[in-house]
Amino acid sequence: MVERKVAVIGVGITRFGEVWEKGLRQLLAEAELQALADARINPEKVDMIFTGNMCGGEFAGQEHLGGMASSILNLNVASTRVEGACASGSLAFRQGLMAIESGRADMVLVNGVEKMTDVSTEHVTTGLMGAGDEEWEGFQGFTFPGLYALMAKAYMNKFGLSRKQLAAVAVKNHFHGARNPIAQYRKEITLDDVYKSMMVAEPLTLLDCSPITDGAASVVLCNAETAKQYCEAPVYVAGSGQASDTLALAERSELHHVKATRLAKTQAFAQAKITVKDLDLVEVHDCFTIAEIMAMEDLGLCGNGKAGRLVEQGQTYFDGKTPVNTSGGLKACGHPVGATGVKQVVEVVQQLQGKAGKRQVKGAEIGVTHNVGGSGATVVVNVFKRGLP
Amino acid sequence: MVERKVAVIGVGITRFGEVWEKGLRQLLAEAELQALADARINPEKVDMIFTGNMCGGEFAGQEHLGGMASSILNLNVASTRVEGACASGSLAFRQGLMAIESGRADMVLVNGVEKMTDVSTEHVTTGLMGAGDEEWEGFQGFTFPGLYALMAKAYMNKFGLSRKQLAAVAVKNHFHGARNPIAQYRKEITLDDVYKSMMVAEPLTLLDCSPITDGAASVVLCNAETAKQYCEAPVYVAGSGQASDTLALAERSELHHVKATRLAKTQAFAQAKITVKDLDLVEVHDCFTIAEIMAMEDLGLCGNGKAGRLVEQGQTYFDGKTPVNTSGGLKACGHPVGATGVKQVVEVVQQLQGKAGKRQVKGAEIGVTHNVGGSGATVVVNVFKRGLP
Amino acid sequence: MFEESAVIRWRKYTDRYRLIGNACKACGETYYPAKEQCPCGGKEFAAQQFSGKGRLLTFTEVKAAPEVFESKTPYVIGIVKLDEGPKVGAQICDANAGDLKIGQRVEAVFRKFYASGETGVLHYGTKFRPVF
Amino acid sequence: MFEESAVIRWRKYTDRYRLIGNACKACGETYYPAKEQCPCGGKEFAAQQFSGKGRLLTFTEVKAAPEVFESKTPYVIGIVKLDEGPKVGAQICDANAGDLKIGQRVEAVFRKFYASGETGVLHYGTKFRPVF
Ligand SMILES: [Zn+2]
Ligand SMILES: [Zn+2]
Repeated sequence: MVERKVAVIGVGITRFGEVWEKGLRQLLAEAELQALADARINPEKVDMIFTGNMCGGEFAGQEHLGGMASSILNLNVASTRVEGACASGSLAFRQGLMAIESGRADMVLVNGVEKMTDVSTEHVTTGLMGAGDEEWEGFQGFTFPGLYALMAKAYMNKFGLSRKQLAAVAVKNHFHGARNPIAQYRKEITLDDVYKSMMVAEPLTLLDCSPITDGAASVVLCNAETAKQYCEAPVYVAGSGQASDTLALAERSELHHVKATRLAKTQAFAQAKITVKDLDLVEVHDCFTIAEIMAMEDLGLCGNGKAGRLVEQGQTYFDGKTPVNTSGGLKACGHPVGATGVKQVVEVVQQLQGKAGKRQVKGAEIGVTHNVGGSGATVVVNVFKRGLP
Repeated sequence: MVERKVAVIGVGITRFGEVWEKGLRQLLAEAELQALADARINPEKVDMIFTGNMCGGEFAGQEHLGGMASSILNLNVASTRVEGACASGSLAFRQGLMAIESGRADMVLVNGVEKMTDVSTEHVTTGLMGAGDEEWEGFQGFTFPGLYALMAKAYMNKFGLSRKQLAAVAVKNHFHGARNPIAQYRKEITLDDVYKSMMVAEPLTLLDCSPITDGAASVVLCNAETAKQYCEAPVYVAGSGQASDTLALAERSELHHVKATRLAKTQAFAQAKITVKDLDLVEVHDCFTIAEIMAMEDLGLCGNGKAGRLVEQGQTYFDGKTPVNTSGGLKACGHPVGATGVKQVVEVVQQLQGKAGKRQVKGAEIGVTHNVGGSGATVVVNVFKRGLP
Repeated sequence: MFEESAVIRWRKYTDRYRLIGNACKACGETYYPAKEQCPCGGKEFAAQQFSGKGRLLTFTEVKAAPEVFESKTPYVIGIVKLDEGPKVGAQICDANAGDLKIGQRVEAVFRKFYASGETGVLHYGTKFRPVF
Repeated sequence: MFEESAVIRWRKYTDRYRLIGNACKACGETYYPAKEQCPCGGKEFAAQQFSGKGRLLTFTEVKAAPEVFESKTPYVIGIVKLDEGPKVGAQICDANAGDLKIGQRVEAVFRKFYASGETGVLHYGTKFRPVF
């Protein structure tokens, strides 16, 4: 049983996109300093730092980001890099949470960062395959669009899913991205744009896929007892769950759903004492459009095979019944892999604080983040509440 | 303040060396299954897994080891990879500790693993430079032997240190390695062997350097309240500390000592309520002979500039006044970078349980591990006790 | 994709080229790739040769590939359920994506994968082809 | 060593090739490389040009190097304390290790580092040479 409660008291985020003028360190510094400024604390208040990053070694020759994250702030505190592919940011968040719950820290800085545009697209594809099973997927020439296309085909074979329903996910997320000042793509698109974009791995076209992105995000976590000293509207961590599965998609029991999402969700919702009906918004891991469809069902937002219709009906827009990915998601906001999980927290916190501008979900009280590593080998689900849980 | 206590109830370790017949997964599986067997528990008892690894991506195309570590055991529990260069194993250990202290887990499996001999020596040198500052060290052609040679020269300039004193560290560690069945080098060497071995970076010769090694180690951590149910002689975690510093050596305040060691030690010793006089043995991070000299002083085993004499007098042998690196250290036992921190815990636990065979420190009650990432940007110090702390 | 060295290929030879996995001595369940610990609790295994016959569960055509496979695009990948039970991911060869159907029969064949950039060494492995 | 792309070199041009760091507007402390946050709490900085003159704090000769520097071995590396305050790591050129002494004066020079394996592009940067 966890006894200590944790709150988010500050957030920071860089512009997402091709940020040519900044390297890994500069992105990280920008997000860190913004988050501390938002929390109105000096660096010296920070007891520990956790940083999520996947490919620093592969894309920048830089592992060991712990030392980088602390020295930007002239600190000598415990500073640790955590990796779980595209779920790295959420894993860093979980470690921050446990550090406070353990009693070892009262104030923790959590970062996510990825610098992807310094290397070629093929180099990125190669590096990201480190998230799958090298021996049984990478060696076979599998790619991540390929893996999600395999899941999409299995899903379609089982439940049916129209091209329009899949494309509607992308259209909705670009609509949200157009209303998020830090998003990589701030331009609405049409169903036709998705249909006509280049085929990547059937049925997924380029506009079904999240892009290659530079970016960083940070949040300041605080022992909930003292949160009000720093922040008028702290957002509380009501529940957190994490689960895993085999690296290789082929070894899993089902190909058309992500079991680890179901397990992580169950943990997080139980801790938060909520059901899916209590949710006002969710940020889900839409690395590909099909991933958002599966996530909606695995989180219980609708029954199996029903997500496509919900999206098609427009219910997942920010002003719909079940807002999904108001940030624009990985699809339109961009997907700097190590930063994505922390960006999801930033979005939910801003929504619960009423600071989400043109994409604000009215009166949002409870929000959820859902972050997936690889094709489903790691999943983290967190529940956030405006009031003390 | 930390309230829950943690104990080690099982350990597992592979042979260290050139383990051609096993890949990353097979090494990890061997250590994991051994540790569970030693703790006499089934995999289903494990609530969470943490795995330390530095270069899975660089040396095996495999990041995201969380999913690998759990699926070996057919588990879907939270499973996370942690990285902090050569301190990765100790960082995984720290996360395991905090997971139990937080109340989120009662039983945690901690792994460290590195597979290094599948790639060329130059490739290893390149990959390991990810532990330093890419921009200000890697790009300049710095290497890790080079960085430690710079520290050695700075140390010698300040305090004086004879070639014999430095070489005596290697001779002593090989003496211990010859008595450790899993060590990479189980052969004693002479001072002359060190003097005559190839110069790598003056004053460090090949026998001043730790080798390239494959290996994995695992430990099972348990809520101390229930430890006795599983293990007759649990070893308790009495204290733990972690500190960081700049990635680049040049940016630190001192070149001849490691500040982060001093900070991490202070935290760990304070939590354990011990002083240096209470220690029966220490496993320190001797990636190079000079590192052991600096570690002894930074941990307070002797005054500044005095470690060389202590070593030369033979006081750091397993039967001396201040046993250091009874496992053979990184030098002779080998240094699979992500596994080293966990191996240190395995050695201390075996010593405190009286299972260290021909290198047993008589009546050992309190032992310390000291693990360094890079040239000192991350340091973890842990204190272990035979009785409940 | 990560380029494998000679020692890696040597180590993986049996599993990868000869379709040998293992079977739990306690419960009889078969695994490919081989497992170290069976969910039933069993830790003892016997080597298990797979026939290479199976059914295609899902497939797609990859148009944008990692560095070493770039010259081979497009190519088809899929997941095959072997008749003995395990599922395995592999390239599907000797067919266009348009000719394939989910559920159809396939069989394993030994094929060239790619030539290593630096050394020109050829990498081989198992692919599956349709049985019409 | 990790091989840098053109965009990385472009981004690092000012710091690396022209010895420009920064100085805290609040306390005046100078930094190389540039800092984003001063220990004094200051967050505003002005660009600071360093003279490139300094003293050698420590040095060694590297005999075994990462891939891209392999053909250059042996070479000397060291840490230099710039006259303006900051310490910086760099190669020491135009001298053998045997001729160098800790504490001696050095100055910055602009030099070729290595040619990139794939593209042949030349990488440049700052080294230091002894002033006797
Ligand atoms: Zn079985
Ligand atoms: Zn200042």
